[in-house]
Amino acid sequence: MLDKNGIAKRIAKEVQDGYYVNLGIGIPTLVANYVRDDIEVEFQSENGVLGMGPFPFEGEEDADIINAGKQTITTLPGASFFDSAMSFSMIRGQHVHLTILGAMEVSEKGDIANWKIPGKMVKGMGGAMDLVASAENIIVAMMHTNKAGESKLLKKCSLPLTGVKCVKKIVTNLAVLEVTGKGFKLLERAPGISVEEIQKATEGKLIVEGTIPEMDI
Amino acid sequence: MLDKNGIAKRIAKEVQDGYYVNLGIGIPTLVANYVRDDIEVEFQSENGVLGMGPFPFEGEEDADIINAGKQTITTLPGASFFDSAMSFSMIRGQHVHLTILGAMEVSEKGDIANWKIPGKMVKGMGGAMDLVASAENIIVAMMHTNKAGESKLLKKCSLPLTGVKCVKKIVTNLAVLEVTGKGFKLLERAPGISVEEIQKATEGKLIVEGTIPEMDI
Amino acid sequence: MINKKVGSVDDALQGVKSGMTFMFGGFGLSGIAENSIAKLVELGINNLTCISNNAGVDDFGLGLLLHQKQIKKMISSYVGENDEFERQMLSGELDVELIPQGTLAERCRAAQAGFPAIYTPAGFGTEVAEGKETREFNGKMYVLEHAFKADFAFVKAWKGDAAGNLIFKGTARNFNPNMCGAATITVAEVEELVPVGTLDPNHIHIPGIFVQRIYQGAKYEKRIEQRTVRQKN
Amino acid sequence: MINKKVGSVDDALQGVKSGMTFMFGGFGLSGIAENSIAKLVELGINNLTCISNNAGVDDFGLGLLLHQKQIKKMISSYVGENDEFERQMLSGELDVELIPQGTLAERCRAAQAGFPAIYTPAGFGTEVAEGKETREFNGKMYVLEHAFKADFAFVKAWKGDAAGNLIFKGTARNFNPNMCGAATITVAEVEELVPVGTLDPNHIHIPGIFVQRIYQGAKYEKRIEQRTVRQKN
Repeated sequence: MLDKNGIAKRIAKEVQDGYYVNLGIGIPTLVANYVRDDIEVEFQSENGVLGMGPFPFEGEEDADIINAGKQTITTLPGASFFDSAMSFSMIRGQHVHLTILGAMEVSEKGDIANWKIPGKMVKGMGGAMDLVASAENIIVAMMHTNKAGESKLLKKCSLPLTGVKCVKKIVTNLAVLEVTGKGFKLLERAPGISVEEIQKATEGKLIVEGTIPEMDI
Repeated sequence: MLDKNGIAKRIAKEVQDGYYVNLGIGIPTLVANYVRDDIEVEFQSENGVLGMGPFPFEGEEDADIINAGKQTITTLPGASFFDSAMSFSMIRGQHVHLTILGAMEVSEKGDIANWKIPGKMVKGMGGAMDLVASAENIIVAMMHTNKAGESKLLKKCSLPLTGVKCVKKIVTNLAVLEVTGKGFKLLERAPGISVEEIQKATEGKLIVEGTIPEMDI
Repeated sequence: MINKKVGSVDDALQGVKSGMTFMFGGFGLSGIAENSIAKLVELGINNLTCISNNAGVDDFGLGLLLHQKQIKKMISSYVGENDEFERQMLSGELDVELIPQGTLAERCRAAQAGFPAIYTPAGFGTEVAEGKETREFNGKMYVLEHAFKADFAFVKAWKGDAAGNLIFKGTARNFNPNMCGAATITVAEVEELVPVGTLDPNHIHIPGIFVQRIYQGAKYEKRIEQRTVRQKN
Repeated sequence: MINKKVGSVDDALQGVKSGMTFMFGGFGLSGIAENSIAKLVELGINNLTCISNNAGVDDFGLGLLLHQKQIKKMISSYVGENDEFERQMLSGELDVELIPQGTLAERCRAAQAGFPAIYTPAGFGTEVAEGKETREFNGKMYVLEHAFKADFAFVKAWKGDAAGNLIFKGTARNFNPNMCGAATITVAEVEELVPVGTLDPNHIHIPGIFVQRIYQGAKYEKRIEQRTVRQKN
C-alpha cells in the first residue's frame, strides 16, 4: 500500500517533458518533489503564476508571491505573473497539459466530487470546476477509501459534482486506474496489494483484463 | 459656411473636462487642435494607445508608435499602451466618453453609414462598428452634402450601415443638429447660413423650433 | 492627463452606501485593498453584496466586515479559513453564492469590457449550472454566465500615478486588474503613488481610463496566510 | 523551463501547408511578423486563409503574399491602401470577410481563452450581422460571434526569451498578444531574444505557455505607412 508520498511519486511518472502542470492542494502538491530531473516541466498556479519554484528559505518569504494554497513560494527563471482572467485563459484554453487534483469521490463515468459536503463542509470550488471542465488530462490523487473505509470509486457520486465525465486516470494508495466510461480499468497494483483487495475497495465497476502488474515506483 | 477646421473647432466645444475621446480619421483628427487648454482630455486610439500627443518632430518618428490612421505620433506623460482586446474593452465597456467620426450618410433615426460603397469602395469598417455600437456619445463630423450636392442627412441611409440609432449629434459645414429619433433638430446655424439653406440641404426631416442661433466659434 | 488622485481614503470612498454591491480584488489576503476595507469597517455601512474570490480570515480582510455583520451576501469561489463566515452561512444570516474562480474572473472582465455574458464550460453538469442556460458548441457543453454589476470596485496595486495607471506585483495582481472598470466607480489604492510620466507606458497593467479614484495607502500589513518555507542545508 | 527556442525561421515554420488558416499580428505595418511572412512568400504555399486586421501594402506585409496569389481568403477589418488587394477582391479571385476590429480581437482572444463564442454589440443591424444569431441583454442587442480556429499564429514581439515569454513595444503590440495561443501553433519572432531570467516576471505581456516556437528575427525594416511630423519652430 502506498502512502501520500508514494501516490505522488507514482503520479510524477505521468508527467512528461514539456508539460505545463497545475497541481491541486494536498497530495498533488507533493508531485513536484518527484518529477524526473531530466525533463522540463513548468508549474502553473491559478492565482497567477507560471514557473513556480520551491518554497522560499526562511526570511525570504514575500506576501506578494504565493500559490493557490496561499503558501509563500518562489519563482524560477522564465517565470511570469498574470491576472486571474489570463490564468484561466491558460486553463480553459487547454494550454495547461495536465491537472492533478484530489477528490472525495470519482464515478466510473469520470464524474468527480471534491468541493462540498452539504451541511458540513462548504469551502467552495475555487478553480477546481474550471480545471476539470477544461483540462484534457486530469489525474486524481486520493486514498482508495474514506476514513470510514467506504470506497471513493463509485458507480455514481453521492456528493455534489465538481465536473462530469472528466477524470482520465486515478492513482490511489492501492492502484492505478483508467476511467474508460465503462468502468475503472485496473492498470497497476500498489506493491503487495492483490486484485481482490482492490476489487473489495471499489464500489464502481472494476475492469480487470489479463495480469495486472505491480507498480514500478 | 464652415470649412473642415471650422467644423473641428465647433466640435471641440463639445469636449468636456475629464473626457476620454476617440477621434476618427479626417475632420475628427483636427478636433484635437482646438480643445480648450484649461480642461483635461485624453485621446484614445483603438490600435492601442491612451494619452496621444502631437505628431513627432522630424527625425523622431517611431514605427512602433502610431495612431489608428497609421500616422506616427507621440505620447504625453501618463500615456499607456495595450493590446487590441483591451483597447476595445475601453470602447465596448463605455469607458471612452466621446467618439467623433466622419460619415457618408446619417439617417434621421441616427443610423450611420461610413464604411462601404458597394462595388466602389470597400476598405472595411475598422473599429467604426465597435465604436458606434458602444459609445454613449457619438458626434458625426461631415459636410452637409456630398460632392454631387446631395444631402447626407437622410430619411433613411442608402449605403450599408455602420450602426443603427447611434448618432447623437451632427456638426456639418452648415449646422449643428441633434438626432432626436423624430428628425434632425436644428440647434445652430453656421455663420451666414440661413435656416432655409439648411432645410434645402437636408433630405431627412428637419425640426426647427423657435429662433435658431448662429454658432459661436 | 485626467487627474484621478484623491487626497485621502475618505475622499476615495465618497458615495458608498448601505445596500450597495462592491467588488474586492485580492486572492486570499494577497493584494487586498487594506485601506479601503478598513475605512468601510469604520463607516459601518451594511447590507452589502460583496464580490470577492475569498472572504478574508476572521480578523483580517473581508473578515473584518463579516465580523461587524456588514455583509448581506458574498459571491466568492472559496471561503474556507474563516470560522465567522461559516457560522453566519450555516445559520442563514449570510447569503452565499459560490461560483468557479475562472467564472468569477471572467464575469468581472465581461463587465469591464462591455460583454453582457459569457459561455464557460466550468460548472456544467453541477449545481452551479442549475437554473442557468446551457448550450453546446462544437460538441462541448457551456453555461451562460452574466457580467457582474457593481457600484464600487476596490482594488490594490503596487505602483500607480495620478492618471490612474496601475502596476501590480507578483501574485498580488490576481483579480485586481479584472475588476478595474467593472464597477461604476473603481477605487485604487497603491503602495506607491509615483509622479505622472515615471511609469513606462509599456509596463502599465491597467490604463487609468479604468480607474476613477486613486490614493496612496497609509500602510500595508500584507499578512501572510500560509507562511511556508524550506530549510537551508 | 520549457524551451521554445528554434534556431531559424525554417524550423519555426515547420508544418505550414497550403490550405491552412493563419493568424497574423500587426496593425497596418506596425508589429507585423516580417521574417515569418518573408519565409511564407519564399515557401510559396497557397490557398491560405489569413486572419489579420489589415492586408499590408502592395509591396510589404501581407501584400507580398497577395502579390503571389497565395491567399484564398482574408478575414480583416480594414483593407485600404492596397491596390492589388482591391483588384483581386473586385475580380472575385480573393474571398474577403470584413468584420469589426474589436470583434476580430475578441474572436482571437476567445480562441486563446477557451471561449466558444462571444456576444458583441458591434455590427448589430448591419450586414455584418446577417445570418448570425442576435440576442437582447438588458435592452441592448448583441451579435453572437464565434472563436476563430487557426493552424498557425505568426506574431512579432520586441523582446522574448527561450521560455516563450514576450514583451511588446508601443502600439506594435496591437493584435499580437491576443493571437498568442489562439492557433494550434503560435510562432513568435522577436527583435531581441534575451537570456531566460532577464525579463521581469511582472512585465511579461504574454507568458510562454501561449507560444510554441520563438526565434530571433534576422532584421526588421519596420516600414512606416504614414510618416507624419510637425515642424520645430
